Amino acid sequence: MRRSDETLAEDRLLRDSARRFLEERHPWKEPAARRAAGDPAATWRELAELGWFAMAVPEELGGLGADAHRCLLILQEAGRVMLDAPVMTTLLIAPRLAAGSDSPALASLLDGAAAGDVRFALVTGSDRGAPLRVAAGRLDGTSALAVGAAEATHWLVVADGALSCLDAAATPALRQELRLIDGRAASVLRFDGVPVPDEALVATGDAAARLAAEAADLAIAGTVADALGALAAGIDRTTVYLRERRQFGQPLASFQAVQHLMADSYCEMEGLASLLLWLGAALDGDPVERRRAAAAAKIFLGRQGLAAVSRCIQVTGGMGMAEEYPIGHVFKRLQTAAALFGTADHHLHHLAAG
Amino acid sequence: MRRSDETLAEDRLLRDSARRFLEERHPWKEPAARRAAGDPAATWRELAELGWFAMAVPEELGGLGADAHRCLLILQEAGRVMLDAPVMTTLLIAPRLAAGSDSPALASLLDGAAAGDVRFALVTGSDRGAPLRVAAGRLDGTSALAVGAAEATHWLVVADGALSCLDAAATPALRQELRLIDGRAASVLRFDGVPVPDEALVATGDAAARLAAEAADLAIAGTVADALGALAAGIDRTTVYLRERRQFGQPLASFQAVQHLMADSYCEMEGLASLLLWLGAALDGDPVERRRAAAAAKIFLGRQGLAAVSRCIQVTGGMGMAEEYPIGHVFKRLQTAAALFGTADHHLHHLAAG
Amino acid sequence: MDSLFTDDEKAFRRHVRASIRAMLPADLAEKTRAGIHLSREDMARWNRILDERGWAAHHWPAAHGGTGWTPIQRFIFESECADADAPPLSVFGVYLVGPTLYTFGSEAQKARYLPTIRSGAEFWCQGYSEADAGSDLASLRTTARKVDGGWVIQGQKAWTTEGHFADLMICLARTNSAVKPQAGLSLFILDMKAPGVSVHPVITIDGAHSVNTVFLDEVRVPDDALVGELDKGWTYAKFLLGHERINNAQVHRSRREFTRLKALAARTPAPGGGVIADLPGIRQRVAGLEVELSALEATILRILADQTQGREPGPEASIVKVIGSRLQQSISDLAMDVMGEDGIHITEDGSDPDAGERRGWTERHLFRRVVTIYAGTNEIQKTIIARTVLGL
Amino acid sequence: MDSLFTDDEKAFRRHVRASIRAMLPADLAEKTRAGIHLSREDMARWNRILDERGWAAHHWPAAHGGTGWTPIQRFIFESECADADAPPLSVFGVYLVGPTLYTFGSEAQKARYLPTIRSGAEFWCQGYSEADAGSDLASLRTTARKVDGGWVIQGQKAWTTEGHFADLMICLARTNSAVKPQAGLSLFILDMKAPGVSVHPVITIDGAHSVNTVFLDEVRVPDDALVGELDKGWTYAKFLLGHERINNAQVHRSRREFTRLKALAARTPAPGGGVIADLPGIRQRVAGLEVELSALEATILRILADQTQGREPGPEASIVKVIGSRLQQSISDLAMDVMGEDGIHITEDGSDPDAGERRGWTERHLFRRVVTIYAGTNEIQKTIIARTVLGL
Repeated sequence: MRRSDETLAEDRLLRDSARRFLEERHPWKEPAARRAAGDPAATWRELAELGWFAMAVPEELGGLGADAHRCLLILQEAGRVMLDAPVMTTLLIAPRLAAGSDSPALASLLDGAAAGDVRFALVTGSDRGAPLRVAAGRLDGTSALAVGAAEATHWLVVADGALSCLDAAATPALRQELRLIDGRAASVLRFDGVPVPDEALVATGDAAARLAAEAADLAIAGTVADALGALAAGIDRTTVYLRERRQFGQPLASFQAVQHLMADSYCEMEGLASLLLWLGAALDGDPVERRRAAAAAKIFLGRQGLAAVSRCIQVTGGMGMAEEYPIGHVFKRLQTAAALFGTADHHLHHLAAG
Repeated sequence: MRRSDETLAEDRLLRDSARRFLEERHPWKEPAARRAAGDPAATWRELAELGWFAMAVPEELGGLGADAHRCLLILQEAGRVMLDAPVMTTLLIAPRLAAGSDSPALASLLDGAAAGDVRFALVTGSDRGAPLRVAAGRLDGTSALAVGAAEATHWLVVADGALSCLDAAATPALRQELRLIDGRAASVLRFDGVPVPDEALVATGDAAARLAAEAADLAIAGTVADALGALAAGIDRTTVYLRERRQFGQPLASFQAVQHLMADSYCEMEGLASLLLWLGAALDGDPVERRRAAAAAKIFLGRQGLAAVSRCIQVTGGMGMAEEYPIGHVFKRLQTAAALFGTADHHLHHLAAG
Repeated sequence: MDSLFTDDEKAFRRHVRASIRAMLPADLAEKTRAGIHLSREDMARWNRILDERGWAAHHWPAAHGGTGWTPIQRFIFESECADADAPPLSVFGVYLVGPTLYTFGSEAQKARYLPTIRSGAEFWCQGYSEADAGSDLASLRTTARKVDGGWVIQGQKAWTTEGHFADLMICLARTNSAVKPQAGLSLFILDMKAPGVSVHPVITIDGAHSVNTVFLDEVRVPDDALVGELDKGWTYAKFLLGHERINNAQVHRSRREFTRLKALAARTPAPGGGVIADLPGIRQRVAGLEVELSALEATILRILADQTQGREPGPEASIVKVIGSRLQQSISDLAMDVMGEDGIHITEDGSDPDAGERRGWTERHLFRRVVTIYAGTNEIQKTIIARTVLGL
Repeated sequence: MDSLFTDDEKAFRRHVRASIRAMLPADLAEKTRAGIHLSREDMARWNRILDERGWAAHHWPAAHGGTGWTPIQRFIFESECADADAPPLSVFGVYLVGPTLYTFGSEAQKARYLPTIRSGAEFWCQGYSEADAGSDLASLRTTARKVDGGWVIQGQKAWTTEGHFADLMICLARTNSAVKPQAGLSLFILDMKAPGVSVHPVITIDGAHSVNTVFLDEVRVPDDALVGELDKGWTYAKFLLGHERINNAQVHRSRREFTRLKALAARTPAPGGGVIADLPGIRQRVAGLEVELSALEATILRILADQTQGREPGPEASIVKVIGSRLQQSISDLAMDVMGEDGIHITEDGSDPDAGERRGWTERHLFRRVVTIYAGTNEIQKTIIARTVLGL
């Protein structure tokens, strides 16, 4: 549903305050410097104090009941500064899945999450390895890249047969810890007959399948929002650079070829923003439309989004290539986003087969 | 095989004389004006007098024994002026198929072709309708677009089971006469149990299949050569226009955006020329390489070639849109070439499956 | 894209859909499907039918005889018209001249011209472009010389769409050559039947006649033919072109064509059996276009939602013009590849049962080269985006 | 593309292939497959092996210790080196400095430097680019001041590839500021161990160290460090960059990578079963790249055939640079899509049996953003094409 004027005004207030906070407290730094300087637990508490982890929690579960669009605005702001903290699952996915489930397994943790004590990570099955499967109370299989799983207190495990919420410290899993190219941490988890207690079951059967589909689309929405924020910041930084930097006796910004390359990038960013707007609205609606919107956004990100950020590197020349400047990191953030939760090829394949 | 310096010098002489002749006698005109003014039979005799239809005939059959590359140079020149006369089959295809056949059916007509009395048209099966098939001495099926079939004295019919050369006047076929968008005439022919006399058989069985494959690749080579010539002339005309025409107080040629669009077109034209060079050499070699080269050239034409000519229309604005100027006709000539003998999609599909 | 509409808007769509299906004569729908350049008579007929319903000037304010609909409602209406294969309304009268006149025209001009635009009784053409001033209106050469009781217009207009059957021209002419080029232009209403007006057809590469060169040889217009203030024509022209750009995204037409293209592919036999629509390469391209079309639709809805809140479209118009025009070309590019050999001849003898779905695609494809050129080339739009949005 | 080679050339290819396979140490081939930035030691080792065979300076004239091969023979040699996963030779010494010195250098310079370039005993780096003079060498700020018995060089060079292990730099510096910017430049040979030279690493977005910033703080070079004539550096630099552009098409590397990419796709499981290589969308992209790669190869062969007839490469170098660099990026783009999630983490713990074919792709993909930028950006190449070939 389209947003009312009043809602839009509130959106803007929220976005502006998030932007001010993040630019002041978590401005972009090289990932290594950021990791050296930061205290992830302190950052998480700060974000909790801002209310980030209560906002999507339904009012009847004690939260602020914000809709998906509003959560995506926050995630865009996190993307702008390329925040390391893996907030997407706790901010967006867990509260919405809890709302769609009859079980208290997830709902009972939302208060703790809102307070900053519980941190969720989404654990989905790898398309390529052994599938994640819950049968007879046991979990088997290998996960896809689970961003933030090492930092999380709880894993929201999307498996065939069941959606469960496992206490990370108490769950015996073979963990492969990886560093993503955008600097964030991710894990691949292998489960070999891990017991899933009844009280950890969020949903089973058809309800689990329904929530799994929702989780996939929510993850895409959050990932695209983050990437869009990063891209917007990248285009901003690029234009600043182009206005300052001179070549052949004039500002780079004055070359028509450069102008047109950046105009193309801008058009692509706008297209991505529009598809995310659609997806944000569709998250509250019919699953068929939601699926189409998620696929469209992910395909557009992997094609036009990557093209847009590539041009930013092209026109900034060496600056975009150097690790110490942000443009290259924007590229890596988008490249990461393009690969998580299904590549453009993957989604296009399904859309084409559909 | 790569060409020697001496051969290249001869090539240039031949090309230059063809260009001079065509620019003087058959400069580009609007198709309607050209049709009104021209006498196709006289044109054909003129071209025969130039030796065009003897050049590819093997020396042992009384011709000049020119290789494929040289024939393609002539076809490029024909493309430059967008010649209406459908010379490809008589100039390139018939002599080469005759050389590959044991039967006199085709070879016996080459003298007449060299003199301008015999005009061939290639008739191939439609991929979509009933296939052309010769069985028990009878021809059935529907042809693809056969360019120049109405003007031809003989049809070179590529059918399953046999390659035959039929006297057009004596062959009962249901003819659908069409006007191609580039102004040339083409026919769709339907054969219902048309008798194929033994003396019309060029090849049967395996030999027919081998020659059919060769005919397909020759047709692609000739079509790409024609299109490349048209594209080169189109780019030439476009740059002349850009240097003359002023906008916002300066020549269009001075805008960087326009320069870069045309540089892209030029790169694409060069790529197409390179693939045609390969194909020209491959026509004299191994059929597997020949097939790959033909597919590559046709795919490149349908993608990069069309992109290149589209940009010519774009930068010449209204001039490219008007029927009275040549740029739009170059576009139509390439669009026609892209559709004849299999689209880029079609060849890509086979290459991908290969 | 249902979730971007309110329940009221969905109800409005159902209402509009039913009404249009009831009002639209079948022969007009059939002609629209088949052709690209409709006759004046066909366009006028549909215009009249809509006007009777009060929907002809659907995007005008109610005060000027429009519907007073919100931008989203107009979007829905246009989308339903396209879906039903309703003939397009004349771009110049309803979309361009009308808004220019009710915004800048005198009361007398509004009273005289708005009703006949709405009813389709009078057709307009645009007199901006010249052979040496296509995208660059500042180098316009047509002049208007003040004489007693009016003006004398002298010059030559190029690319005048529908000029051969228009009744009136909205004509940009130089009234002051002492100031900088864009400052000395004024906008006039010119009767196409006035002495000195001669219209010469220009055949475009689709073989059709829809555009013209119009010679204006000492054409006299009265004082009240001037629109708005003297020497302010540049401002009005920019206003009008802004409207033209959004319109030129042609998103509804693209959506409708895309649907038809899928139907065409599903009916076209593929080499080696099956249909073209099932070839993997075609499937991928169709899916890719679906995504791009969705992006365009969502972008336009974003802009319209902003307009609903009172923000006028600025450089967003350039964005949708660039994206929309490229998409129009991509759709017909794919159609050409779907049709293959069947797409490169124009004459049909009617014997082919599939010709119905194929009809018109080739002509549209050829004529469509123009959509990235007219209304300010895409290169000019990119410069606008770079300068006004990106500050480059 | 066999039909574009003579029988002699085909025999030459077989000979070269067998020789390289015999000469190339397996560990070097393995390292080349895995990495992107090789160590000096690795490059030197292969250089030495080739030099013993007389093939290190394979594209130099025989008079300077080269092979005297035709351009086509060089093409074949380079293609076979790439196919065998031989380490690339240091671009700067063999490809750029060598030709510059044997063309413009003094006899003493040739005698001193050419042998160690051939043997790989000394490594060179390029001292052209500066922070404010990347593609625009005319705005170079490094100066060389004449002093008794030599010159004092002062300035700062940017993007100096391999500067951290090079022995020598070929350095462009301003020797005359009274003339127009490109006229007052000269070319010097500079010892990287000289006092005043300091090298600062620049980490690129692939996380690796291959380029540097080099500070030249009052670095003294002798009179005979000047290459060719004073103030003629611009001419020499253009000569050198022309060579660089053809080389930067990297066609052999692209062909080799393309082969490896197909192998990777054929081994990578697809979602839902089968392998990625069999997905229709991937197949189409692979086939499309094959066509583009063939076009590039054929174009380079055309240029080389022209060279064989004595024509020097002109703007064709710009064409292959543009096409070749884009193709390099398209190949690694596709590799990223083939790898999916496996392509976005860099650290490998070795437990994955498939890592072998995957190794290095991500780093190459990231570093490869540079190929459309360096050696004159593709935009600059397009301007060259437009001006020199098309006369725009």
